Amino acid sequence: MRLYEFESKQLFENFKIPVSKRFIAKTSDEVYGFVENMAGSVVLKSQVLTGGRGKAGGIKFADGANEARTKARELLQMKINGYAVNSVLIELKLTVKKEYYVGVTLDRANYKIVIIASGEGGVDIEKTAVDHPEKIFKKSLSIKENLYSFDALLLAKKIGIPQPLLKESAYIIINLFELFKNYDAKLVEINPLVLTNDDKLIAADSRVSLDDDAVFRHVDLKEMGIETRHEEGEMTPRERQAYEWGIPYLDLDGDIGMFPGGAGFGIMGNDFIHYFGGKPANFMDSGGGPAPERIAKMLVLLDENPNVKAIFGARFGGISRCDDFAKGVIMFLKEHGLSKPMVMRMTGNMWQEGVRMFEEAKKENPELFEHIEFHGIETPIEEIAKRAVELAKEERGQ
Amino acid sequence: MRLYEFESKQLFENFKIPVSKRFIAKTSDEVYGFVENMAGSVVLKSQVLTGGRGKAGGIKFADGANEARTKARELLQMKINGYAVNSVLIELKLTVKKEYYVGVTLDRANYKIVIIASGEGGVDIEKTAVDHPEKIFKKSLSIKENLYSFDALLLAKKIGIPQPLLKESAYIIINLFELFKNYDAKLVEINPLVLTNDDKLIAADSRVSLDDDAVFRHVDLKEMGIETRHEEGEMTPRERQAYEWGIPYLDLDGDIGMFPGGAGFGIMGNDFIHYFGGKPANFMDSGGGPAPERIAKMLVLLDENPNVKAIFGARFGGISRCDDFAKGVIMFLKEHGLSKPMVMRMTGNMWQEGVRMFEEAKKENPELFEHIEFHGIETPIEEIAKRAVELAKEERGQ
Amino acid sequence: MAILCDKNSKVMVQGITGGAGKFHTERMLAYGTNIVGGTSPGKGGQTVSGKPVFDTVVECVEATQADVSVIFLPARFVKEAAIEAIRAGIKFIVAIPEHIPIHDMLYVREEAVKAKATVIGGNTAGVMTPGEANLGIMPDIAFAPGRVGTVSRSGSITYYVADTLTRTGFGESTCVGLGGDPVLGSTFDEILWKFEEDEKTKAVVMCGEIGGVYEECATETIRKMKTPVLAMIGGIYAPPGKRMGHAGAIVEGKMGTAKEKLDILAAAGAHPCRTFLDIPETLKKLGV
Amino acid sequence: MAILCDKNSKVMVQGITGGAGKFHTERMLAYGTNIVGGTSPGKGGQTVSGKPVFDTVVECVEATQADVSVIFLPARFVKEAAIEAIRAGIKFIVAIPEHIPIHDMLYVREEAVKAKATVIGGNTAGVMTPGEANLGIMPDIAFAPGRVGTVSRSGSITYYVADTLTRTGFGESTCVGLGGDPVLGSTFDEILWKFEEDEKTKAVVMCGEIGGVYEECATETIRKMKTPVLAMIGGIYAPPGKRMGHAGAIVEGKMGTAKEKLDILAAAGAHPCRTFLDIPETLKKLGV
Repeated sequence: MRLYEFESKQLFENFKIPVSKRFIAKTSDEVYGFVENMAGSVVLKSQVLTGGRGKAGGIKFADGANEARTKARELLQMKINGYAVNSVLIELKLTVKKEYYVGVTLDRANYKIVIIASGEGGVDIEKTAVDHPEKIFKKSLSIKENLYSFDALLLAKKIGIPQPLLKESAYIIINLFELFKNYDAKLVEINPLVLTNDDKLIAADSRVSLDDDAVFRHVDLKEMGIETRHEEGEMTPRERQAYEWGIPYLDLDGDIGMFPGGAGFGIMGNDFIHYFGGKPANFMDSGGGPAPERIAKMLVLLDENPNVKAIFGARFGGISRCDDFAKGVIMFLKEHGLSKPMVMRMTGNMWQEGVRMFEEAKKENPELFEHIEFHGIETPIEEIAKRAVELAKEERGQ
Repeated sequence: MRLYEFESKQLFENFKIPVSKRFIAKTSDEVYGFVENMAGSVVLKSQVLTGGRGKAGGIKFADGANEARTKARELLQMKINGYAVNSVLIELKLTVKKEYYVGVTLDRANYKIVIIASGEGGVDIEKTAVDHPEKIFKKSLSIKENLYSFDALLLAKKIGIPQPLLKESAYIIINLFELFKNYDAKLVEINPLVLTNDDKLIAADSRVSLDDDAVFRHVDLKEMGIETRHEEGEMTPRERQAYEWGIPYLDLDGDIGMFPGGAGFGIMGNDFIHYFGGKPANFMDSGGGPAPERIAKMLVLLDENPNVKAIFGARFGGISRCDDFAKGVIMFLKEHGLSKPMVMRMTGNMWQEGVRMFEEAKKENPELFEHIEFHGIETPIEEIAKRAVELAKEERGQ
Repeated sequence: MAILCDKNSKVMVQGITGGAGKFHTERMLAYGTNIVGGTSPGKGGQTVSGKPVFDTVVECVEATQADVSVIFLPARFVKEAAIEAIRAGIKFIVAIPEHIPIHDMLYVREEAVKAKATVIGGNTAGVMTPGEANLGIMPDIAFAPGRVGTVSRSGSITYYVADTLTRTGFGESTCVGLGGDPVLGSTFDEILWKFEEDEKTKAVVMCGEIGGVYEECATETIRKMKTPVLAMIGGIYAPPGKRMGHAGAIVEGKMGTAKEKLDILAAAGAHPCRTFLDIPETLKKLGV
Repeated sequence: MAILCDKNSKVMVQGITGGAGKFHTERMLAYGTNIVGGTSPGKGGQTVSGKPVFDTVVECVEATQADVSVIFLPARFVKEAAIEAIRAGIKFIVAIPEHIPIHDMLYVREEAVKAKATVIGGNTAGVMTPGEANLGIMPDIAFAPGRVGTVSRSGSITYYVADTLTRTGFGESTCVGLGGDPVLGSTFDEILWKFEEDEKTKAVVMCGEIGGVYEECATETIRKMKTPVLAMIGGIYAPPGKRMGHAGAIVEGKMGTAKEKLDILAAAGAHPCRTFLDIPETLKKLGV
């Protein structure tokens, strides 16, 4: 999960990485209030969890409170990569003499932590890595190692930090590394690290991405108001609902409700639907070994989503058992009812038991099953996907 | 430096090592006040920075507030190994089913951290190590390693912790290890770790010795009121004065004031005086490269100590320079004056300069030097020590 | 012949007394897997499905000569559990749990490399050598002994691929669940090379997905292999920046798109497949 | 011949621009020590006593081929400084500062052992090979080239012993200050063995003191040595539990009493000396 700039700058401050004094505002009037008391030009930065903010016009400069209010209003009405701007960060405008890049990230291929530095800051580091690999300097460390000041200082020297600032910049790099280690980060970046005209180093922009699976160790984040979220963009209301129910779920822009078992086939099934000419309305995964209640809730999410025209169900019981799955589906059918056509396939662990349960329930309440086409291991999953695409097409009346 | 039991138990509590609820009292009336509100028998433990408290009668049990007051009064009048008892720790008396030992210490010979555990708690672990080495279990780790729970659990199992408490005891051991690492400790001990009749584990006594040279890293200790002190016993007023002046100094029980250069000869010179039939009044070291002011203060400490009959001076200039040394002595003679006979030897770095300064000062104010016998490299230091013993004897009028 | 495990593997289960541990121990035993015991700190001396439980791995190994361990524990305990197994001399470890913190896995990997041990997972369905050993949570129904090896980041994909191979008569030599987490105990290239060295394996189906770099890292190995490699990649139509179920399945910046992974693998000589049905057809064309 | 350093040693100084660093660089140069440069982060490009200053040890080694480093820095920076030197390939490091935290020295030792480097100190007066190299803060006046090696935990004791050896005509091969801290970069046995292997050294004077275990650890080496060893131990009359100047000079519990140390060393074949004057007499008796 990615942090907002204002959140990651708070972490920077906690780790003694120099940042500007700043304010966060949710309305243009708040912006006016802050800027009124600031001497000098200010920069207004839209807070969004996506890249390319600068190019998209999400950063504006202003002289004085009035201009700031006007520009903030513009920002707060913008969408960047489709994501609404809900807040604006206000800082004094820096006088830039030079920009550097410093980052710490995972080198997953080699199972290392790598510190990356470049004399070319403020630009896309991945682009620099491709176009000018000679301008990028790295230091790889095993997870058990510390970053020593002499190594940090050598990096600082290589990227051309002026000599009087070498020691200070080495500590900035070390502190960034400490932040990375302390918060189980996947990526922390200062881009750019600005050298101002009066020879101060300041982290002008910041990026922090944390390992979702380690957030439980960092209770202070919650105290800071930092909640689990996507790497890019905030959760939609339905995603938030699913998250609270413990269901990995994403809204997509199609009309086929995806009700698969397993994240892997959740991803692949999404492709299959596209291959066969359809578009999924969502991604979903049941999580490992779901209880019947969770299965039922998965169907609620789909059935109540007005975009969904037909449902593609697939269950290959592994750690998740077909009997629990069947129990969940039946629970949903009885308590909620299915209003959309569904085609599904079920096999895997305890499939016989699952089939038996479906048959019994159907004998009891055949009307609950009228929208369901049921298949077992004998039908390739591709056929099921094709049928779901057909059903959605029919439903759309095409 | 060693912490008092009540201080180390506070650290234990911070590291989630189970300790009893406790009160610390400086007067018997305070003890009365606490015990009045406690249900059950209590234990009163004298707080002293020395071992063998139990054998010396420094731990007493009491039923009710009146008995507690009486016994506390006794404790607060005691001396243990010569150290006054200034405060008493009050805890509920534990019902002991079994006692264990758990400690973490340095294995200096092998440059390791070693976790030690034994099923024989509440006794001298060094004695157990000699008498019953088979009852002691160890795990050595390099400074870069962590103690894993499975290793802690194996130790717990070996010393016979009951199975239902294995996991809990493993975490006690791990937390003790974390405390050791976090505070730059030399030794941390739970002795005994008590298994109570109702099957709870409690650290009944605690010992924490920290590395004096790393205390600067642990500012929270000062906030807890934990100041630098000896490994055994508190500082005397003169030692405290010297400490504040930055002078390593110890009070001893003889009458020869020791004014050496270098800790090594400070220690050895103390032996020499004994060999030649004298007794030093102190240990002193100038510390590396002392300024003249510090040299002068060293002499003040000796001259104002009524126990000192004669002064033994030795300076072999290394990082400490003879010219600075001479400057300091002359400063003392002029500003304070020497009231006791002193024999001294000076050589080493910048000795010519030192000698020249003494000669000039003496020419100017011969009266300041009347108590000083001065030697250079030509006289073996043993002769100087012998002379100091003689001077003290003369002074005592023997 | 098989890779990683067979009927002679002496398998222990870490977390054997937990709900999932118990359930799957029973299932693995029912399949014929040679389960010899398990661990649960503080519960040594009990039994699960007739197999002895120990407090620590060291004790279990001493008593049972276990040489493989399957971990069924909450994710936050996997780091210590895996390191415990490695230090106790276990050379093959299957880490079933999902959501293992990334930094934890870096520690595990470091220990594993040092000890020349193989760790599979986290977030894996396990490893299956049909007819011999089922380590993990894979459903028996999909599998049959045969000549194609599979390695996948996803459990469900493993099942669908095996299902397809079984239905079409190829069967599987060994099926390896690499795991869905972002940092894995083993990589595609390491498993591919084990298949290359396995006589019984005539082809390998490799199923990757968006996120991470492990597919990309396999290209050199694929180039060196004589055994043909078929490649599927999930997530061609995945949205960027959104974690798709698996912690590892997320396109971050320009890293880890499915399209690029498939292109790189094809360039290295792998045979790309879009759907499961492409697999038997490709195998037939290759004469496997 | 000498141990650890001689006139060919290429010596650098870490912390060369500081007060003590500058002063002693000047002194060491005046003695004839082959100082080639030094470091001070952020001050690269300056000179001290005509010798170049670098920001990092790596740069200094590259430019000067330094193979020995003497550290003059505040104690809290010694850990990183020593590790920096070790990683830059320096094989002999003299850590002058006192009050280096114990845990820091454990890290340094671990790096040194891994790299087969020798670290002396902390809290050492340095190492002196009379007439060839003076590394540290020892006063020239005490020393003269000769045939007795010395190794001591104390600077002042080193001077008194050398003074005695010089006055009585034996002179010194090399004088090693082991250091007064509780955990030291090198131990008595390691230095004793270097003397054993040095042709020029006909006897060794070893001066220990209360505290720690390094004297005790030397017994096996002393037993193996052909070169005679004379032993002095300071602190026979030291009070327990009180740190005597040196952080390492403290009797803790039953550990580290002088009496026991002297007894153990004598039992191993060392010749005990009470005062400095005993040294030349013992040497004469031994025919050195």
